[in-house]
This record gives sequence, C-alpha cells and structure tokens, in this order.
Amino acid sequence: MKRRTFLGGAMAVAVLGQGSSASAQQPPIKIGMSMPQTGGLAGGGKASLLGIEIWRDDINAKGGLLGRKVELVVYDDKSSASETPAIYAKLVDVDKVDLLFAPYATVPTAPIMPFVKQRGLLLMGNFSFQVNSKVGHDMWFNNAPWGPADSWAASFLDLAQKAGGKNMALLTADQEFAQNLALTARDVAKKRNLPVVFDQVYPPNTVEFSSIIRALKAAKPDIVYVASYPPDSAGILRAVNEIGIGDDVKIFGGGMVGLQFAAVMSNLGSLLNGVVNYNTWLPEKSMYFDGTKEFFDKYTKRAVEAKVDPLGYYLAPFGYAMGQMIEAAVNSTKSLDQKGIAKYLRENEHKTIVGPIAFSADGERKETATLQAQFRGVKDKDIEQFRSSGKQVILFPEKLKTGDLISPFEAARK
Amino acid sequence: MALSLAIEGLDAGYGAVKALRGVTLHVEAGETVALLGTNGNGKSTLMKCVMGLVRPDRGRLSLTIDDRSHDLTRLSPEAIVDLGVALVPEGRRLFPKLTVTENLMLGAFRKLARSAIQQNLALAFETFPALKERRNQLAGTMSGGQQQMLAIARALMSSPRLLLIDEPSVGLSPLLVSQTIAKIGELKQRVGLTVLMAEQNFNQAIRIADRGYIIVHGEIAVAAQSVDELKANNIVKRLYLGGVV
Amino acid sequence: MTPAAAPDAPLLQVGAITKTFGGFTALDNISVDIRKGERFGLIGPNGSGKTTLINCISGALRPQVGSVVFCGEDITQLPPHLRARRGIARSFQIPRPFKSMTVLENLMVGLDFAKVDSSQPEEDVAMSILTRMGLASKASASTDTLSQVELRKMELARAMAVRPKLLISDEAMAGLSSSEVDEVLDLLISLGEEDITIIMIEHIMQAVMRFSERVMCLDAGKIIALGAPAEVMGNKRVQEAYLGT
Amino acid sequence: MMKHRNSIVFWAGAAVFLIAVLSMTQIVRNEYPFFAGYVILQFIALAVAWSILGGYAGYVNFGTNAFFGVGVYTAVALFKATGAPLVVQIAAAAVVGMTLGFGVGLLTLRMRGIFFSIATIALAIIIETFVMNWRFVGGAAGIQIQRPPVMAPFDSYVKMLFFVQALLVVIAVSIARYIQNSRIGRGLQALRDDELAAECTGVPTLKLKLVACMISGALISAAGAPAAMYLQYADPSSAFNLSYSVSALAMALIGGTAHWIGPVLGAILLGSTQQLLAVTISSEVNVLVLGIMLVLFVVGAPKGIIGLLRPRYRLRAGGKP
Amino acid sequence: MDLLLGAVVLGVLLGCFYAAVSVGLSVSFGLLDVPHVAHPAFLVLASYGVYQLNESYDIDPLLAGLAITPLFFLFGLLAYRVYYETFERRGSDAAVRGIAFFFGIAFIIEVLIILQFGVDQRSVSATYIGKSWRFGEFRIPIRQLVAFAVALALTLLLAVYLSKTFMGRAIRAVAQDEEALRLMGANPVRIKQFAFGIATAVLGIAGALLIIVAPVEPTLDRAYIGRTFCVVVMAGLGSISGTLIAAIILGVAESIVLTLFGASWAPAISFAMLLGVLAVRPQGLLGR
Repeated sequence: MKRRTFLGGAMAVAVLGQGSSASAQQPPIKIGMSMPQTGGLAGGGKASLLGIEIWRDDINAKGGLLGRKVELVVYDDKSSASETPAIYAKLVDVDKVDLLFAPYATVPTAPIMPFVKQRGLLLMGNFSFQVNSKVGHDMWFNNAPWGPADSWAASFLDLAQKAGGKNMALLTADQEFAQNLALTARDVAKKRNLPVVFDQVYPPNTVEFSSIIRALKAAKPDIVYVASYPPDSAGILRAVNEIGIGDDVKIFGGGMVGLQFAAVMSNLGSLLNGVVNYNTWLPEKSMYFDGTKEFFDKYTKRAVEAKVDPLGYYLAPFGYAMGQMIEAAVNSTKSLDQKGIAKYLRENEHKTIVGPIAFSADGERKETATLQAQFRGVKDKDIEQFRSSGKQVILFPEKLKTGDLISPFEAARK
Repeated sequence: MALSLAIEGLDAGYGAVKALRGVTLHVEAGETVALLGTNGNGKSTLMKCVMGLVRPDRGRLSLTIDDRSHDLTRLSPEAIVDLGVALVPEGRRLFPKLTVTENLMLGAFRKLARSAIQQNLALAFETFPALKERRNQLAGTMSGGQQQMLAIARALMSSPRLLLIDEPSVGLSPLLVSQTIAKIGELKQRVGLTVLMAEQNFNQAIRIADRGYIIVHGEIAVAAQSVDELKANNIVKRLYLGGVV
Repeated sequence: MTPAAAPDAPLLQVGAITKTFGGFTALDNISVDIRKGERFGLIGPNGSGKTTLINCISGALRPQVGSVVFCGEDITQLPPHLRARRGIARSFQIPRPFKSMTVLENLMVGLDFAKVDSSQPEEDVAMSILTRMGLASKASASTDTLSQVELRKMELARAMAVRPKLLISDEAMAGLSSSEVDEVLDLLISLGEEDITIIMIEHIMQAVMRFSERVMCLDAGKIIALGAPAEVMGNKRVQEAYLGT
Repeated sequence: MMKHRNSIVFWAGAAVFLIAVLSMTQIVRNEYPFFAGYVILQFIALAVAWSILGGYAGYVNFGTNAFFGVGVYTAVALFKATGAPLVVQIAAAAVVGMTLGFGVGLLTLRMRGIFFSIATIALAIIIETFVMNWRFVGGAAGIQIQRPPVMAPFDSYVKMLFFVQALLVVIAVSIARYIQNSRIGRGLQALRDDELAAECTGVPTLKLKLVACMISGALISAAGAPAAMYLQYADPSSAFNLSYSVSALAMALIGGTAHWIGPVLGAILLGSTQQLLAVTISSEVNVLVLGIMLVLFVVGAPKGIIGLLRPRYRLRAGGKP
Repeated sequence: MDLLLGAVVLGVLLGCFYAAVSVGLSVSFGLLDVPHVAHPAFLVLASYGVYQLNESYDIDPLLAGLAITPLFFLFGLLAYRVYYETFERRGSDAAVRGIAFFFGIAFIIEVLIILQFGVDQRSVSATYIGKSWRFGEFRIPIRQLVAFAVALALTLLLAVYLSKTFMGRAIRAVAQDEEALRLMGANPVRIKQFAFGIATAVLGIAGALLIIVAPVEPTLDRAYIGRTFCVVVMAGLGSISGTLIAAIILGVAESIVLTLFGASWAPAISFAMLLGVLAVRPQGLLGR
C-alpha cells in the first residue's frame, strides 16, 4: 500500500507546489510524460522518474522556470507500446503540457516518434535506442550517452582486440534492444574481419542457461559479447560461473542490461568479477561534475521511501540531466518556444551532473559516453560496496578511464 | 444386537421428477428383504434416500440400533456410514484406475472402520479368493463378475450391519448372477448382516430373500410377508412380462 | 446397388453390428430389419446393450464391425446430424434439453437444420407440433421449469421437429407415474399412425405390449428373442433374463 | 414483424453511430478522444468477435492475441512489401485470420472445454515465435512504420483510423447479430448447451464451430490490422500480448455473452475504465482494478451486465415472446 | 556427441524442476478439474515468501519454502472454498467463469507483490547457489542438482502420499467417482478442498526451487502458465508419474533445441509437442 501513497504523494506534491508558490497567479509549466510503472520496464521507469522529480523539486526550490513552478504530469504506460499514443495525445491535446519527456526505453517511445514529428513537438528522449534513425525528427534529444549506433560494439571490440581477441561469440536476447545491439555488433565484427564463431538468440523467459553456455563454451571463442535483459543477465552469469567458459576467453560482457541495478548487483556479488559491461554512470573519480554528489545525496534518501533502486546510477542522474538541459535552454531562450529550445539544445554543449552533453543532428550524443567498465573485487551480499570507487573500473572512454583491462576473463574473476 | 430400518410415507425425487410416492417399508434385524421391480421404478432412489445421498421431500426414515432411533433424513452420508450402513451401488461404481486393494482400503475410509481393517480385508479375500489373486490389478480392467465381487467386498470394509445392495445382477451372465446372489446369501449368514436388496431379477432375488416388496412407478404395489406370497402374486408377471404367460 | 425405392424394402437394416468398449462387448453381432411404419419395441434387462444399439443407429457411436443401412443408403460412417437430416430422430434416456432456450426454440433447432422445405413459417410449424404434444402452453417457458413428463414430451417434440421417418424413443416413460405413462404412450401410438416408424426402448412392459407390433429382446449384447410381443414374452430365455433362472 | 422492426432500429442505430463518428472526426479538433476512442473501439470489436466462438458456442479461445498479432503483422508485412493501402491491409488480415481460424479449428475444435483453451494458448506462443524469427518484419527488434498521407475527408490519420475502427465495430456487431438471429446462432447455442443432443437434432456441430472460429478469427485479425498504422510501430511482444486475450474474455464475460450487446457493454465499461485509469491513478492499481472487476463480475453477476439488466435475457431478441 | 549428452543431462535436471512447479497443478487441475490459471501466480508468491524469509532472517531457501507450506495449505483451503461456493456448486459454466476468476486472482496477486516488493527482480542466497560439480570437463550447477533432488523427492513423496494414505487414495478416487466416494463415508467436497490445500502447499517448496534456479519478478507467472499446463496436459490429467515424465520430456526437448538448434525456437518446439499430444492422444501420456 506504500507504493500507492508514494504515487499519490507525487501528484499531491505537484499540486501543493503550485498553490504555495509565490507566483500563484502564474500557471505552472507542465512537463508531460508516460513512464513504465508496471510491467517489465517498471524498475527502470521508476528510478528514472525519481531523478526527474528531484530535478523538479530543485528547480522549484530555486523559484521555477521563468518564474513559474514546474509540474510533472505522469501516466503509466505499462511498459507497452500500445499505451503510449493515447497517453501522449492526452498530454498534448487535453492536459496541454508545455514540454514532453519520453518514457524510459525504446518500446514505449517508438510509437510516439511519428506523432511528435508530425506535430512539430520537442521530445526529450529517455534511454531509447535508435528510435529516431528512421523517423528523422529534428526536435528529438536523447539523454542517454549512447552516441553513434556502432560506437557501443566498437568500444567493446576495441578493448577485446587490444587484449588479443581473434574471434567472437554473440549471445543475445530475442528482444528489441538486444537485437539492435546484436545487429551493430555483427556489422562491426564484419568490418574488422572478426569471425563470429557462435551466434545465438535466446527467447524471453528462458529459465536455464546452462545448456546455452555449454554450447557457447564448445565454440571456443575468445571474445564473448552478451546482450541480455535483467532476468537473463543473472542467469547467464550464474551459468558461466557454474559451467565455466574456458580459458580462451579474453573478455566477457558488453551489453548486459541488469548489471547496472542494485538488486541484481548485490545478488550476483562476486559472480560479477571480471565482467566488462556497459554502464552510464559510476562512482569513479572521473564521473563527478557540478551537482553530481548533491544529486546522489538526495536520491539515496528518497529511493528508500520510493522503493526504487537504492543506487540509481544507471538512469536517475540522466533524468535529472534531462531537466537540467531544459532548464538551461528555457532560461537562455527565455521562452517555452519549442523550436527555440530545440535550436538551443542542438547548438550548444550542456553542463549536467553527468558531464557535458552535445548532440549531433540525429539527436543522439555527438560522441559516445557509454562506459565500458570491469567489475573488480566485488564481494557477496553487500549493496554499499558499490558506492565506493574501484569496484567498477572504467576502461572506456579514454577521457573518463580509471584503469586498464585485466585479461583473460578467468584471471580477472579472481 | 437389534437393528431395524423403518421407512414411512416417503416422497422423494429430483427437481421435477418424482421418483418415490408415499413409500412405506421396513427391514428387521437379520432379515434379507428384496425390493423388486423393473428399471425406473424408484428402487435406486430409495437406496440413495437411506444413504442420505438424496434428501426426501416428505416422510420418515429411521434406523433403530439397540433401541436408539436415528433419524436418517437429518444425517449426512458420512454419519450414516458410521452407523453401520453400507451401499453396494447400482453399476458397482468402482474406482477404475485404482487397484483392487486400494478400492478395498477406500471402503474403510471412516475412522471407525479403520480399526478393523485387517480383519475385514482378510474376510473379503477369504470370501472372494479371486480378489486376493488380483489385488494389484486395476479395478477397471476386471470382468463384470469380479467387479461386482469387489463392489460387495468394498462395502464390507466399513463393517456394516445393514447392507444395501442395488441391482447386483446388472450386466452379468445368468451363471454369474446366480453366483453373486449365492455369495450374498453366504455372507449374510457369516457376518450376521441385515440386507436390503433391490433387484429386477425376480427368481434369483427370492432365492435368498426372506420376504419382499414390489415397487411400481415409485409406489409400493405389493408388500409380501413371504417368498411364497411373492411367487403367487400376479402383479409380478404383469409388471415384468406385460401380462403374458 | 439395391434400389432405395423398392416398396417392401426395410426402412432400416442393421447388419451384423459388433461394438466393444475396451474388453467389454456391448453388442455382439446384432442384425435386424425394421419395416417402414413399424412400431418396434426394444427390451432387455439393464446393461443388455439397448442404448448402445440405438447410439449406433443414431450415430452417437460407430460400431467396429457391421453396417447400418437406412432407406437403402449405407449410413454407418455418417455423423449424427447427417442421419438426422435423412430422417432419424431420437430422444434421450436422461432428457437433454437445450437449457438456455425456451421450449419453442428447442424445436426451432430441429426445424432450422433438418432441411425440410415448408411453405409455412417455422414458428407455426413448431407451434403445431407443440400443440400435438400438448405443450402449446409451455412454448415460451424455459426448459428448467418443465416437469418430468413435459420434458419427455418436449424431447419427443424436438425429435418430431426433424420430421423423422424413424423416431427412436429411449425410455421416454422412465420415472413417470402410471397416468403419465399412458399419456406418453398414447402420443407415441398416435405418431405411429402417421407413418412414422418408431423404435421404443422401454422397461414398462405393459407399455411395450400395448405399443409394439414386434419386440426384440437383448441380453448381454445378443438378441435372445424377436417376434410378436406375446411370443417374445412367452420365450423362456426372455423370462429367464428378466425373472432369473 | 418484430424481427423486421428490430432490424430497422438496428440499422438506423448503426447509421446514426457511423454518422456521429464521422462528424466527430470533422468537428472535434482535439485529437486525444480519437486516440482513446480508437482503443475502446478496438476492444469492442475484439470482445464481440471473441464472443462469436467463446460466447455463442461456448468454446473459450485464449488465442485472441494470436489472431490479433497475426492481423498486425499481416498489415505490416503487406505494407512493407507493397505499400498496400489500409483497406487492403485490413481485408488481407481478415483473410489470413479466417484461414488461421480454419486451421486452428480443424486442429483443436474436436477437443472439449479447457483443452481447447490450452491448445489455443499453445498456438499463440508458436505463432509469436515464428514472427520473432521473421526478420523481414523486424523480428524481435520490432519495426517502425511510416504512415502514408491521410485521405480526405480526414485531416489526421488517427481520426481516420478511429472511423475505420468504428466501421469494423459495426461490421463485427452486424455479423454477430446476424449469426445470433440466424440458424447458425441457434445451432451454436444448441451445441453449447449439449453437443450430442444438437448433433442428433441435425445440427452439423463441427461445421458450425469451424464457421464460428473462422468468422471470429477473421474479425479479430481485422480489428488488429489497423494497430500497425495506429502505433506506427510493431513488435511481437506488444502485438501478441496476452492481455488482448484476457481483456477480450473479461469484457465479454463482464458484459454477458448471450447477446451481442453484452460484449459491447463490457468492452465500453472495461475499456473506458482502463483508459480512465491510465490517465488518473496510473499505476499498478490499474491492473488491480482489472483483477477485482473480473473477480467481482464472475462471482456476483454470472450472466454479466445484461444478466443484471434482464434477469432472464433471451438470446433471440426477435423471437416471439 | 558430448554436447548432446550434456544437453540431455541438463534437460533432465530442468525437467525435474518443471515437474516440481507443475505437480501441484496436476492435482488441482488434473484431478480436481479446477481451471487454476492462478497456479503460477501462487508459485511466484511463494517465491517472494521464500525471498522475504531468506532476506530478513537468512533462512535457507529450502527451509523457508518448507516453513511457508502450512500457510499455503490454508491459503489453498480458502481458495478452493471460494471457488466451490461460487462456481462448482452452482454448476453451469464453472470452467469458463472459473478461468476468468483465477485470472482475476492472478492479477491481484501480481499487484500485491508489486506493492509489497516493488518491480525489481529478487533472488536468494544459499551456499549451494553459484557452485558446480565437476566431472572432468563436464560441470553441473549445484543449485540445479539441489532443485533436481528436491523436485524428485517432492514428486515422489506426493505420489507415495496419493497411493499409500487414506486421504491420498480418496483424492485420487474423488477424481474418478465422487458419488461412490460418498458411499465410503467421505465428503467429496472436503476431500477436494484438502487436495487443493495440498496442491497449494506443494507450491511452498516449488516456489523455493523457482527462486533458487533463477531470480523472480512479479509478472513471472505469465511465463509459467503455458509451461505448467503443457506439462500437466501432456502427462495425462492427474497422473503424478506422468507429470514427471512429461516434464522431463519437455526439459530435455528444450535443452536439446537450445543447445543444438538455436534457442529462439525453443518455446515453439515445446508447445508444438503439447499440440501434438493433444491432437493424437487427448488424454495425455498416462491419463487418469
């Protein structure tokens, strides 16, 4: 029942904020979005939303935007693509929100891309992957650090080849995000003449990975690139630990979703050691910017009450950053004109708590800031250890690097 | 040990169907009473009323044991079984996918019956040696005659004092019918049972019956005090053979 | 090919039917011809195979061996609805009304699908059948409000709606009182006078005697007697089957 | 006479409904009602289509999501391959849905009760797996679709889709109504009550069930086809979502299955409640409401809303009293 | 060849686990004809119960599973009572409306889990999780061996219970002939209620195995509706030994397809098997 009071509370805060404000005559600035709060994406959606809410409270404490309070209008899209079109129509046509944020992840975002393009609306993307590549909307800005489509696979394979990897195994989930990763990984491998010795796609709800890992091991790869979803990520690592993966493997990981979430991390504990996986933010020296520490102080306190991810590294700061970019754009253009805001966002570099952000023409980051980090010295059953630096050493990008790859994989696991 | 069953003015049926109309009948301790009549005349319904499976609309149904009278219309079938009444149902109603032994053990389901389980099992196997040979066979795979034996043996497992038997001859060849009826007579002598047997096979039933009733369209048409009286009664032939002969 | 229109060809030819269930032989090499317009009684003790036989005729079951020929056409492999369309209708031992429909609608099902060309509106036809059956006042009643005898009549009426050449009545009188038995019997006899061939399964022997032109007695899946009613009832094997040896 | 008058009322009502929908698309500028309305209309079509087999014949199909997904992907494949217009997409989806219904029916309609339901679940999963492995339509990664320009007299594609879905609802309801009032409906009802008795009364049960399965399948697939253009995106897990099956079943049961109006009422009630909740409470409580409504209705109102309205609702609205 | 052998071994282990999560349904649906689509939801609920005990008191998951069985037993008694009073006793349409009813219950359970535990996936810790047994190159995860052993024991125990005790025999008998059972002085409704209680109690252990084998999340039940019904129907309704055999066939088939042909076809294969069984032998492998 707590959960309900939290959500009710979130709306109540929005309403109260409006009433007690000094600028009571001015209507609030409404930012609308759907967010997965039930279904498969709900875990991420809730953490992301908390980041955005912290930004809202910060900006309102500073007196709002253009002297007006900021209010969030949030609906649950149940992690499903079929819900979002109606929700965004309601946000735009009924609630008349001033600005739109996208829901967390690709699936719920994809159906609204044509809608915002057609209506000429600004949409701040929220960790979706390549949704704009076919639509080509020039008022779309993704907060995720992905960068160009192939940079993800490229950075991992860079590390792998430097460590002496000569062939690759691909293990990917049969779901939208993982398949997109697999696609680029195959392309990059082809360009670099890396033979793919194992390429398997597993269905959602796979219970047991022992068989798959045995088959993978039998192919004797030295690079293992995995693109998986949270329930499977844990299953795969367990199976790897139990079945073994062979001494040939130089590097393992890459695109495993789930290893960024506190619940999964604390549960897997030492099984994580040695895995090189993508990430977005980590408590390493190179990752602190203006306001980063303050943000996490607030987040840590509120996460407990909201029953969301206690660490919140993966999504929450980017939700906050999304707000910061809007804040900068609105304050500089002194208006809510969406074309103006979009122009500003496209032409400038923005300082945020996740570092400077600049966009390329397609609304993705100019340069990738997706981290590749290696888990080291992780102990079992301890969430708090992940708050200290050194547990996930950043190997890429060069600018943010805090250590070097330990290879082969078996050596790094010790 | 005195035990008697008294039924008075019993009306019963299923919804719109009236199966029994004002049935009055009694069974005294140690008697074998035959309830005769062709199919669809209400014999089974009467048996079910005694067991508490069908609730009568009107009338009295009482079982007297050692001067204590029990109103069966108010008791659940479980309680009636505990009083020492058992029914061998029409069509045998065995559990086809259970073994012979398992069927017998279920006959002793009531707590009261479980104490005598070994004796009763021994008695059953002694009376029906064929069952002992086949104790691990599935009931559904046995022949009709063997199934009928098992149904009777299963009813005995609850140590009944009043045994109700509904149409033991159904689907059996004449030889088997005769054997089954003889077994019932034998058992009765051996265990000291009181028996109420519904049967359409007139000649076989009266072999072991002390007296009998004939039921037609849910009403008692003849209440005969002796087997001879039954044999003499013309209604039997009218009923069974439509008046010819 | 026998010409279907031969005037004295039997309406229904049951040719050496054998039907087994698992190891149990329910019908053993049964052959019988039924003439057009005949009133045919089918008797036998419980479990003798009567219902299995009419299930094989109406198509609910298919025999392993043998054939069923109706109006010169081999219908052994036809599903029940195609037999119904060719003119075989039946009632059920335990009434099976379409519960969510009214009495009239029950009849309309038969009229809808039996492919009878008629200039009259269906509802009028249905009403006239109900009137015949004495159910006109119940036309819009739901079937669960009917009494037993009304349900039996409704089943016969529904069978009549198929416009049958052959009507099979499966114990349409079971569980009825004497006066109700007469009522249903009169109905069946009057239908027989309209050139409808009727097979009647019955346990009530007076009814069988009064109704039938010919009677067949089954016991343990075999024909033990076939002929005029009095003749069959006088048969020793029949008497044994019923009264026992 | 009664029947005739009922027909006039019905067709007049359908015409008024379509005219109202059409004028709404011309007058109302706010697009949200069309988005939300489209979803509700889609559910009406699904619930009505479902109840042709599930309600009239009593065969509970859990594979609504399979037929829906097949509709979506027929439209997607056709559009991607040939750029076929919406009408062709829908017609093709209906044909494919009907064919699938025929296949499913042949394979499963001999099974009774819950076995049929389980078989349809299995089929749904098998078909979804095929689509997931079908790279042409994007496989598991999903596919984004660019809508063609909207046709006159509509000024937005969603308004057009709203009208098209309204048309599909009218088609589904008129087919359901026709079946209900025809001998097919009577035959289905008879076989639902008692399959053997129906057979012996001349009802070709297997054929009728097949027909019902094909019509139901065609209508569900047709109702699903425009979803590709509505979402401008398709992915197997959304298109084959189990919630379509549960919703169709729940809406029909909540409304009552004895009359075509039942699923319509159920879908309007449940569909608009869901839309309302999505933009008010907007949390997991949403799912809770569906659960509680289902439980309350099946426990408290066994014959659904129409059972509450008329204690002994008779299937044949046109029949003589 | 080695790979195939490994796939078969792992498939058998997986199959026994499937048997454990299905065996309760084999009683409730297979023997009692209750269309219990909320069975997997109860299963996931049990997993969360185990998680809670493991997290708060550091109790071994299997012991935790055992600890919640009495609670689940009572839960089962209650659930059947409600089902019986509202559907079975009133007769008509019980199956159809029962399905809708249990779907409703499943949704309610899902939401209650979300409200209490949030949407993140949860898992437990135990000494046997994350280690493996070696036979030369060949390694088997110990958690799978544990799940295998417990599942096998659970299934056998239930089979023994159903054949060797008065209550167990009555439970099998009630599926065959309710009225005959009344003649033995047993109340069929109470027997069925008790059986449903047992079927639900078993979920305590099965839930522990579920969370030992892999992490759980609130909507995981949906993935198991197909699998559990597949096993029970393939087994032949109500046959416990059949359940074990069918589950092992399913596990081995999945494992072989996964290893040799590519994982993305695995679900289609298992359900195609189910359809095949339904079409050819509707009463399942062993039948009741």
